[in-house]
Amino acid sequence: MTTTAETMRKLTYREAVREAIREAMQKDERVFLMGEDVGRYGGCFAVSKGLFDEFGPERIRDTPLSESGFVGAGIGAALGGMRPIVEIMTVNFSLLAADQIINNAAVLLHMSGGLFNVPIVIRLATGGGRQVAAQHSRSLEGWYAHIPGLKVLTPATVEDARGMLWTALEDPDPVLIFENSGLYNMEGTLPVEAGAVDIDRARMRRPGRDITIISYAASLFKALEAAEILAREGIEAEVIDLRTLRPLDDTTLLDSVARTHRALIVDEGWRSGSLAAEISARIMEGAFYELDAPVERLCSAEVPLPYAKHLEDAALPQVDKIVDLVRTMVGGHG
Amino acid sequence: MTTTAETMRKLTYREAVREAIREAMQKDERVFLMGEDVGRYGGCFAVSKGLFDEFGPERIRDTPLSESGFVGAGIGAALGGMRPIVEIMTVNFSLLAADQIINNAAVLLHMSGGLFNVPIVIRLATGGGRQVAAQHSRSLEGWYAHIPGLKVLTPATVEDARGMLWTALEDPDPVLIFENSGLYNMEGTLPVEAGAVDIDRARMRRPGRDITIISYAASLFKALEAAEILAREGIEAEVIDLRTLRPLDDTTLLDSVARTHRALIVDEGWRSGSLAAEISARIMEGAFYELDAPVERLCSAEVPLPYAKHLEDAALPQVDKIVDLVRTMVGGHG
Amino acid sequence: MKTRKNATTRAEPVEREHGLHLLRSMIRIRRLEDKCAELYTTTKIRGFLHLYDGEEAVAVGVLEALTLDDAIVATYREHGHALIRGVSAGCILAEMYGRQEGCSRGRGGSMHLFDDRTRFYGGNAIVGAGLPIAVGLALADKMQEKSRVSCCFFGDGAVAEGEFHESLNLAALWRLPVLFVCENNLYAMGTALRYTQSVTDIAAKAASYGMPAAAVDGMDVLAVEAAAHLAAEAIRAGEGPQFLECRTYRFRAHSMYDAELYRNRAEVEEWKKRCPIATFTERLRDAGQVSDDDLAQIEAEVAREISAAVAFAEAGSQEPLEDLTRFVYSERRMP
Amino acid sequence: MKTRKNATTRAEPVEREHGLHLLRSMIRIRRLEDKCAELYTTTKIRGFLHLYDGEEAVAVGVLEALTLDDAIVATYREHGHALIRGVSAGCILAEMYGRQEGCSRGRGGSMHLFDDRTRFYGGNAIVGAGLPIAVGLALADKMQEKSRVSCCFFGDGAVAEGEFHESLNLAALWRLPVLFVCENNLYAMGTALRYTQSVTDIAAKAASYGMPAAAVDGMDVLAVEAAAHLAAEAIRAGEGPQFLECRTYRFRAHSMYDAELYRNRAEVEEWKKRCPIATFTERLRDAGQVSDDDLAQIEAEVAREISAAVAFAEAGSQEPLEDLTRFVYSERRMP
Ligand SMILES: Cc1ncc(C[n+]2csc(CCOP(=O)(O)OP(=O)(O)O)c2C)c(N)n1
Ligand SMILES: Cc1ncc(C[n+]2csc(CCOP(=O)(O)OP(=O)(O)O)c2C)c(N)n1
Ligand SMILES: [Mg+2]
Ligand SMILES: [Mg+2]
Repeated sequence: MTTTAETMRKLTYREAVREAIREAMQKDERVFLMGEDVGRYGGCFAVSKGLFDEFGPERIRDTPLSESGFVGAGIGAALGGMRPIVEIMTVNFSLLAADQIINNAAVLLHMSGGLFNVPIVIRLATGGGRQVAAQHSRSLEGWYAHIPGLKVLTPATVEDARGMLWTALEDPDPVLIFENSGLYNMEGTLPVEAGAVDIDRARMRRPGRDITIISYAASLFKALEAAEILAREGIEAEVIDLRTLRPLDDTTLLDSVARTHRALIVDEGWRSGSLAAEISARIMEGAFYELDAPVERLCSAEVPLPYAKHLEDAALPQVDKIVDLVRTMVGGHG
Repeated sequence: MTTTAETMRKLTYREAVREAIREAMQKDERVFLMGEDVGRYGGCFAVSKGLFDEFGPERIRDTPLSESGFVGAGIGAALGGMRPIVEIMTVNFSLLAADQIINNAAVLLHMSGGLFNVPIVIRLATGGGRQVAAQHSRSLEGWYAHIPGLKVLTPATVEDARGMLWTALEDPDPVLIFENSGLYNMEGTLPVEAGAVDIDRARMRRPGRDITIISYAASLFKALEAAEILAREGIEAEVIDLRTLRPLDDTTLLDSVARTHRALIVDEGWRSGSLAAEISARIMEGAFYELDAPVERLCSAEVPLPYAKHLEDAALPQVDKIVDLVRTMVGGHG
Repeated sequence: MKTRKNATTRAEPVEREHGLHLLRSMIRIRRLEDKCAELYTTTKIRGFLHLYDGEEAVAVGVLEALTLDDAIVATYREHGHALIRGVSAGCILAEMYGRQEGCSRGRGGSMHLFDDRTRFYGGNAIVGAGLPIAVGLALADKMQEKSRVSCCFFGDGAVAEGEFHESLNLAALWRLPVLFVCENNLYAMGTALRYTQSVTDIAAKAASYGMPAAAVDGMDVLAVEAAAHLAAEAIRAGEGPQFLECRTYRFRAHSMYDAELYRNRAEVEEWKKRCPIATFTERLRDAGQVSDDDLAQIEAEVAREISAAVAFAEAGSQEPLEDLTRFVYSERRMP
Repeated sequence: MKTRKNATTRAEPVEREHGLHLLRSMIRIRRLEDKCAELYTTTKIRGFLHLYDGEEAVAVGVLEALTLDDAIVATYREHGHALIRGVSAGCILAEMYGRQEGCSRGRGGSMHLFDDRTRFYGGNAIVGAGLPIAVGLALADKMQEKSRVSCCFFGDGAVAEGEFHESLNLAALWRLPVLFVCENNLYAMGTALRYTQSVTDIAAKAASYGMPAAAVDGMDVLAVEAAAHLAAEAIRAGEGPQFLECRTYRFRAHSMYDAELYRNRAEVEEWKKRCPIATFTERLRDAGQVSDDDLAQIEAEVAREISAAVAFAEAGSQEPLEDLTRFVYSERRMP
């Protein structure tokens, strides 16, 4: 994309999501936003601030604390011809709606033999690192990516935060968008005319030749920072942003590994049974003979995330750990 | 275990679970069973048949359809000094209790700094293959194994069906026992004096030298059957029963792969983000240089399981597919 | 909070044609279910099978009050609802045979009948999970200013689920056009209502959400129909959600696996005396509105319908294996 | 279904010592919360912080009716409950500092205070998730024939959750010794009760489960105490669960992130006139039971308690990193 300075503008990740919602609602009467405190409060993370005044209580719909009820209502509304955006404040509360997401939204199309698709978009804040302790700090996007029938998007950039919501709303099937809460304040630039983005491909965010670092969302920026540090030592890491966790774009990953012959996955989820494991397995299956060293994973420690900052920091993937791991991997063998 | 004929006896997997419940309740007043239709109906899969008459409505406690409520009540009862066995009819309905299992049971001990442990045992029927369609056919044991704070057991044999429940009841922390519904009618033999079993180790169910097949629960028997067929062709597959999905016993797996240099994982769960992926990743990390070929996975097709038998059969791992895959893997390279 | 209790129509007359229509509808369900039971024993039908014998008046009475524009959400005990809604017996049986000619391509089986033409949103086998969907369908109608009813059937067992509570509150809070129909057959599988509810008056429970609720004799098709008409009219008049508790009984076991240890024969026999088909036949006969000939004709017609349906199912074909992964996701973008 | 409405004790006298005790308790909470707010702005405390200002009469009144043998399940707005229960202000603040001397080793923070000695089962940050736990604690007591109460605090927002419904039904169905205490402060975060409940009378809702329910003035510590005493006695007498709706108001924002767009200053000011501490002080003063000296002494004592607590927290240490993975699972088998 070649764009001149005057066609670009700055905004935060939060603003990007808000704009996407606003524009979708302006363009398409069927779109509405529903969730806890999305309206009068302005949204738990202030994403929807101002929209209530603009669109009113019907289309910016405050719900009671009834996660299963209103997610199910979103599924029903989608079946009934609307294009609901359902906000679940954080992924942790989605466990109360797991029945509706997995037992209904994910299966209706297949089980009905193609009769009933469910065009619902569910937005969820995710991630740790804000000292809000175990019950508020999970990263379950990779876990949801296990479920056939769902699509799972994890926008890392301002462009994706804005564009993926559009694309999701055009999708005929249930889409979960995980917004890492650590990114809401992040600023980025965007073409004035930015629109929908593809959700089918992972994207290389930094080219390199020595190792592929695969990541997404908040961890992506840690990977990029690590890559900068490593570059000063002469290690060129290629950094891939997965963007979409389900369906996974194998091709981009495998192509990269075929060039670099080494891979590290950085994932804020817990290690066992993680998305990182899936990627490792796919590289095993699709690029085994390209590998100069075993694929490694850097995930969160397998603990409920603690409140105390030093413990939380120690539990999450961090730049220095990425750097150390890459050094060993590149230096160690091959 | 060397046992003479007269100290052995035959019983089904269902009877083994029932016996374990009965004996635990006889021995320990704190133990009780709670769930939908466990009492007067005799249990959805007839596991608890007869126990209501023996122990009465307090200790064989029929619950309303309130999965979150009674699982949470089980957690509370465990905190209050009891040893509840909570039956969730099938894993599919556990999605309604995911909040209690994941937001409460799994985190209370760690988050309270070690003050409050939750000795609850949750039993769930799992698995596909009985033509009961998408909403009743999931295999989510591997998915739950992602969650720190939980232990996940998947007894395949009659001995484990009986012994693991005992061990679980002695465990101070939340244990999920997944009983594959296809196994309830399976007969096996057991020493008369059988007791608790360890839940820390995977077990080799068949020795072999050419490849390691790693599996658990119902798929284990498919793997063993495949191994027999392969043996006739001169391919000796070692078959490992994982038994416990969390925490995973790496040692047994890696030792085996170090001998056979090839591994196939057979898992009834969906492929992406599966437990099979985790095992592949662990072999990558722990035995990469031992491998003569990439580790492969045979999982369920990534679809909500359909009712029609031919489609369901096609979606699930089957003996012939295992055989074919092993043939290619052993013949192909190395 | 008004509670319309025990709406009854015993005294009201019924037109002959309408009476015969209702009777025929109930008999069609009964005979279809009987055939299903038979086909299950010969393993033509597999998986779980939940039959509706004894409860026919509920589906027939309620659906009579609705138009094809309205939406239906049902449970795993939904053959009757699908049939009366207009899904052919052939497509229903073909579904249970696992044939691609089935209304869900053979993927859903007995518990998951779907039909888009009649807005039949399934066949849901998770107890309580259909209620929020009905709420959402009604929300869509309200937002689109469509004067349609979303009707949700569910059992007495579902009342204990949190989703019941969340759904009734949402519907009442937002005054949505939902018709909640509780098929109270006194048992959730093997657990009697008194073991699942601290207060067993379900209509009263519904009324506590500020929603008009009526309890009707679910063995009386006219009573059900009348109550459903009132409720549907109120909904179309913009009065918000309405609740109907239909007190009924299932004559057969919960499913084909059920040994019925939890209830005794005498109780079942007592209820069978109130068989909605037998009692309604008597009533029509007493009123001189149905003759033995009429009955014989209905039975013959229905028998033909069922055997044609069996033939259709038998002649059905298997969905090709290559199609297994179709419809996990949609095949095209939406408008 | 009896509903004891607006139990009031305005007329009843209170003993001087007891009055001072209640007042001191409320002031202890208020001053602790004020300190928390201050420490948050200086970033000594991080994460989410939910303060209890305005609602003190609820925790104080209810806990007064309970013994140390009873069990408590609270929410993320639980500093006051922990403090009155007997967790030291030092351990509470150390917890919010993330120190290992904190009551949860610094792992839980503000929302997750725990204490085994006083059977304080947390600090739960999932709205509604504490209710089933309280039901289970009560079930354990009932099965073990222990005459104890399990008391669960939750907000008006929790009433909409399915877990509320399931828990009330289970407790009533099994006649369990649970005391449900709804802290109705009229808002769930920024959403007023009228936008979350079709029927806003929460005590009436509870009564629909067949559970005795009372609504009391939650700004009146004596009213709360009296109602809680009655309820606890009924529970200990084996009468099953009891429900208490305490009508109160939070003076501060929902959490430190809240811009309070959803309510106006005037409403807050109106409620502040009913401040449980100020009104109770007035009342004691009117009755000649408290002097300015008494008040000054209480404030001085409390100030000492709080500054000692801050000092304790400041002096606290970090849990070693090697301990991060401790207590994911227990370190020993159980008896
Ligand atoms: C959430 C959930 N829990 C448990 C089950 C297992 N189950 C299937 S039907 C049933 C009883 C339901 O009773 P009711 O709602 O009264 O409907 P009925 O079968 O009597 O028509 C149970 C427990 C289920 N399908 N879904
Ligand atoms: C299941 C769940 N959903 C959403 C949230 C986010 N949240 C935290 S507090 C709160 C409001 C709760 O209100 P209420 O129950 O009235 O308690 P109060 O804060 O007023 O004391 C919300 C929505 C949560 N913690 N848990
Ligand atoms: Mg029933
Ligand atoms: Mg509140």
